[in-house]
Amino acid sequence: MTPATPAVDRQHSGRLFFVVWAWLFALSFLSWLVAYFGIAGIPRWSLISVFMLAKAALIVAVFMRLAWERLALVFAIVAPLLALVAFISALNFEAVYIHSQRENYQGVKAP
Amino acid sequence: MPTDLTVAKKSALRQMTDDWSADQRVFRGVTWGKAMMWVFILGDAFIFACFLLGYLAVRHTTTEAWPNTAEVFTIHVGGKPIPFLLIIVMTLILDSSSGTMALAINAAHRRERKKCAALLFATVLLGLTFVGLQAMEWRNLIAEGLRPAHNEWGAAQFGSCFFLITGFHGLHVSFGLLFMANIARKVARGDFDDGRRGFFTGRRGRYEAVEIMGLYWHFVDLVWVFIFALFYLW
Amino acid sequence: MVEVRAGEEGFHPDDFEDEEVPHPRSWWTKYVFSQDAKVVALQYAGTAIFVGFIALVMSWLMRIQLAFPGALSFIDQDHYYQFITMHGMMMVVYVLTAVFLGGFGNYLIPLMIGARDMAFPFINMLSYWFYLLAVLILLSGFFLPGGPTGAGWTLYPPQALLQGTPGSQYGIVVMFASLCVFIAGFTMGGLNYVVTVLQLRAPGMTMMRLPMTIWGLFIATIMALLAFPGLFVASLMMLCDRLLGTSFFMPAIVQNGEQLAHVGGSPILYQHLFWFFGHPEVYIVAVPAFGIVADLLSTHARKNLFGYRMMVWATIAIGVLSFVVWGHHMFISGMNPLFGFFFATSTLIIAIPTAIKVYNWIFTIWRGDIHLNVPMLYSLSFIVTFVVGGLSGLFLGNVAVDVPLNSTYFVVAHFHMVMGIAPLLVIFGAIYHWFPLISGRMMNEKLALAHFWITFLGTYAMFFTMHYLGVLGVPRRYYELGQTAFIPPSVTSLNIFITVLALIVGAAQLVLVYNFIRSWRHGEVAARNPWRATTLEWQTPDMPPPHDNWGPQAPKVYRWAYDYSVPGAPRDYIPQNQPEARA
Amino acid sequence: MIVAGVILVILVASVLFHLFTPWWMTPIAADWSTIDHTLRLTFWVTGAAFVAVIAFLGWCVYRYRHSETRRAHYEPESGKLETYLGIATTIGVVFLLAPGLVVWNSYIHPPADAAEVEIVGQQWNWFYRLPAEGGKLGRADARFVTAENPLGVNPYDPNSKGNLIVNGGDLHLRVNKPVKILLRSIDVIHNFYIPEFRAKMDMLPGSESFFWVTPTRTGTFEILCAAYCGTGHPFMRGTLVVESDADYEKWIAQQQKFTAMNEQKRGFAALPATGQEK
Repeated sequence: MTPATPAVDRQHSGRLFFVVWAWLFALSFLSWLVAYFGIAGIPRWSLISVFMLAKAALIVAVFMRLAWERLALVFAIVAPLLALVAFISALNFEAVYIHSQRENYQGVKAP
Repeated sequence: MPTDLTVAKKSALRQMTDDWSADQRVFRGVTWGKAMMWVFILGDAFIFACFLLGYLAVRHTTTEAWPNTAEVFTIHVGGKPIPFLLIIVMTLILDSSSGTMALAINAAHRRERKKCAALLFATVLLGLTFVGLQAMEWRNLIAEGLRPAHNEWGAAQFGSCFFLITGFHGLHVSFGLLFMANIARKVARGDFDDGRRGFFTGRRGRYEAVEIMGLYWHFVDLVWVFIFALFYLW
Repeated sequence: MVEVRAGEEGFHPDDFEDEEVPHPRSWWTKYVFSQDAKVVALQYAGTAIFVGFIALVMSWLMRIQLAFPGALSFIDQDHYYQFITMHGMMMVVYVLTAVFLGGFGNYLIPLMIGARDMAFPFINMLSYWFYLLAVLILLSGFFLPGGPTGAGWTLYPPQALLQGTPGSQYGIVVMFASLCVFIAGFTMGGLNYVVTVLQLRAPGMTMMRLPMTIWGLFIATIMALLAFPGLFVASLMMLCDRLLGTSFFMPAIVQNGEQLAHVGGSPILYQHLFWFFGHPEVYIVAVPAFGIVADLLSTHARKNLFGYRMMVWATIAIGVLSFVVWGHHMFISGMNPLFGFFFATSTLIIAIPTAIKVYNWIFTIWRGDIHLNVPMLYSLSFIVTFVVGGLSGLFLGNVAVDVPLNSTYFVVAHFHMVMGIAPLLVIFGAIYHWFPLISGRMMNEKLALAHFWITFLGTYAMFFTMHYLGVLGVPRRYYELGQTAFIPPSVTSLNIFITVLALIVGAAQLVLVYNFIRSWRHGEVAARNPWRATTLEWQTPDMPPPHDNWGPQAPKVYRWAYDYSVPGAPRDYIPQNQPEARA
Repeated sequence: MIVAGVILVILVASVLFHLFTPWWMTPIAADWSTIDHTLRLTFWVTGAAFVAVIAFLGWCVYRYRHSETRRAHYEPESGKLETYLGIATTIGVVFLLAPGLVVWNSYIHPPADAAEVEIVGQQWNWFYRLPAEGGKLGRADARFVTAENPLGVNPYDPNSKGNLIVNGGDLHLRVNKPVKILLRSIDVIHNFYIPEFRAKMDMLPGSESFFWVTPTRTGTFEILCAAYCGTGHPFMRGTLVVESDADYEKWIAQQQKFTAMNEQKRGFAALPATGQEK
């Protein structure tokens, strides 16, 4: 039988989670507003990316409690994601190239 | 052996190298189950990343116009078109389920059986609502003529990506709901207080299961953040 | 005693570190649905070796077709390409990955780090049953109408999905379905291996005291967990293209004068996803072999592993770098040509840590006391084949040199040498090395030597000479060379030479099987720790190890794994769990 | 003893086999001698490494074989030795890589005056398209392919007018004139491969790839497919004739023009309704 001796300092008041919850709502709503008002081009992408990353950071840091984990775990989780950076840039680079090849040499309409 | 007080004083980097060079465990204070779930999440994150990357690459490569998502995902309320109405509602619901889950974990830490079970059941309900709304969205779009292989609004890959990515995410949500309902039942029955053994694994039930389930559930919400931004709004 | 853990959140392992190993209650749970990693290991390895023999027979049939075109009338073009595809995919994924990680990983990880079992025995058991299911799905392709897929082991679209490719109706579907199940099953096992190495080590066992075998398995598992997603996603997208008519990878295509319904997809996206998995996969197979061979060399040369820290960091570097070199499989695929610079550079950089590993293996036996036991012979032969295969990799990794050699027999020779033969030789060496631990008996040495010499010399002669067919320019994946102006008739004699060797070497594997089965029952009873090794798996209370590995007293570790011939010590080895050098 | 001997035999046999092999590069017919040089350089460098490593291995096995009196030397690591070896390997790698990158740089940058020729693969045939005198190649797309327009040349592109289509014949190229070879496929992935040219590149459906080459000797060369393209892959052959300018002019005058092929105009109706172009 496990000893049920929860140390008091291992818990957080529920308040923090409500604050984060509110922030998630706000950020979702803000990114929706960007789409609602039809902001286009670079402002749209940058705003949406910022809201997206902020939301993701809040979930990972507070809800998934990574902020309270020791650095060894944080590092082990974040470092492999760097491989994705290589993959993202490579695929983007490639997609632009293939698209330009198609634009230059192919297509069913008159140029 | 350094006491934890001296550890706290060390620089974070020094602490990390100490952890990695310790014996027995690298992640001090992390249970096996939690470590496993984190590693699983890492792998699953790669899967979703590959999905989203594949989608972005296909969208970028095709010479056909990509449909205007604001028009495709519009719902008319009182004759007035509101883009992404269903999506934002779904997003808020999933966010809320994450919130109740976080509170449930907090309750589990305090061994508050009833509160924990209630919050878990609330999470299950919110999750079910999300899946229900997603089913509704699928039904609406299929009625409007969206198919995996073609659609009327532009590049055929739009429908393919939509069904594949939201479908795979929905599957994650659904599996999570099954497991979570089971854990909620166990919490409510008091399995984690009397250490009743699991049917398959033969191991003692523990409140830790709530936290591990929570990690998964938050991850599902996390993935939705990216799908929401990159697929719907991008 | 409950420590005060300032600033730490949530549950603490000390609160419930009373995990006991689940004990089997019946014959079924002891031998079939066993949660014991040692039994799971044997199930994994046995199944994989069975698959390996199927793949071996297919390679025979291909070689016979190449040397004596038309000699076996039932090998038509369809069958030939089906054999190619199944041989490649089976060997790479279902045999080598499964033997190393599922077989040796399950057996050795808990024992060598001083744990009682894997962290999650139930999930570990499921991993094997998923693997078996994947194998059965894969083999079902042989019995479906149209047979298994003949798309080449890389399964490139659009070829893989078009009619006219053998097995395009069902074979390709079961192939991708099987891969998805395999990946799901592997993930279950992989989570166990990673968490077990990270969190379940014995007291005193730091990461830097782990034997290289464990490092190899550990790094390979992490790589697999992060690389398989690429294949998983590619498989699902291909299944959609095949079953739902989507166009992820399918552009507008005309076949037999008919416009297919696809439009706008990108075949090269599949290649990126596939090789994002595929290149790390090479090292998933190679890195455990690197680790095992380091331990074998050190044990049988009675000398400490040379440059342990450098070996660990080289392994990590290889693991990291292998995620940024996948493009060297695609130099002439029509991808953005500027990638050539990046991927050639990253590929040749990875040669440096790899070369360091080779040097350290050799410096391990340098000034050693080399016992030419069978495992040592296999380790030496691994070095020879790996050096040849690794050096010929420098041709293919260097973008301009790759251009003439790509798609020729040079590639076939290279990858068979470096990730086929070299890891296989390590597997054989490891089987001879750990057989006494598993069975309590020794294998017959005469039979072992016969198996060794035939296998090593035969494969070396086959694949060394095959490189030169590639230099000549003979293209691979040709069902028959036919009348080709630049190919002299002497090529046919070389082909016959290679085929005859392949038949002999393949048949010689039966010697291993015979030796294994015979020795299991009738072999000479092995002494405790017959190789006088330092690592923990030999220090168990019984041999073979009992169900919970250690009996009542779990081991404590006092030193690294390579205290061989320590000056002043009475014996030429000091086990890791021995506190005093003079005991 | 025996083992060390066998390692020595393997070493010597491998080197001798390399020196006396009857299977070596075909006589080159293009100005990609730079590729051959890099290949040879790689053989020299890796060969030296091979000899050094295997010889040392064999010597170790011989010198330090087990005997009752021997006890291994205890030496966990030697930073100096490892550093030297690391540096030596790095130098070797740079020595290999640098020329490779230089050659690749020229490989992907065709000269401005290169003539263009498009090669189209279809299971299991080769088609060729050349611009008319002073003209350019028109766009093309698999969606235009009909019985009358097997290459899918875009009939709406003014540049398509006058494009020469070689359907079923041999390809002819001028000697000593650089040519940029554009590659396309209308079904699966193929690869345009002439061993004597050294150069090759995959042909992708739905995209366009390229390489360039200057044929340096006249004659007839066999074209092979080097990317698995189905069960007929080994039989996808074509013929390339490299000839003098005069012979080339004669050949080109006989080729059929795209407009002539499409007098019937039936092919144009086949434009599929696939939605809007961007």
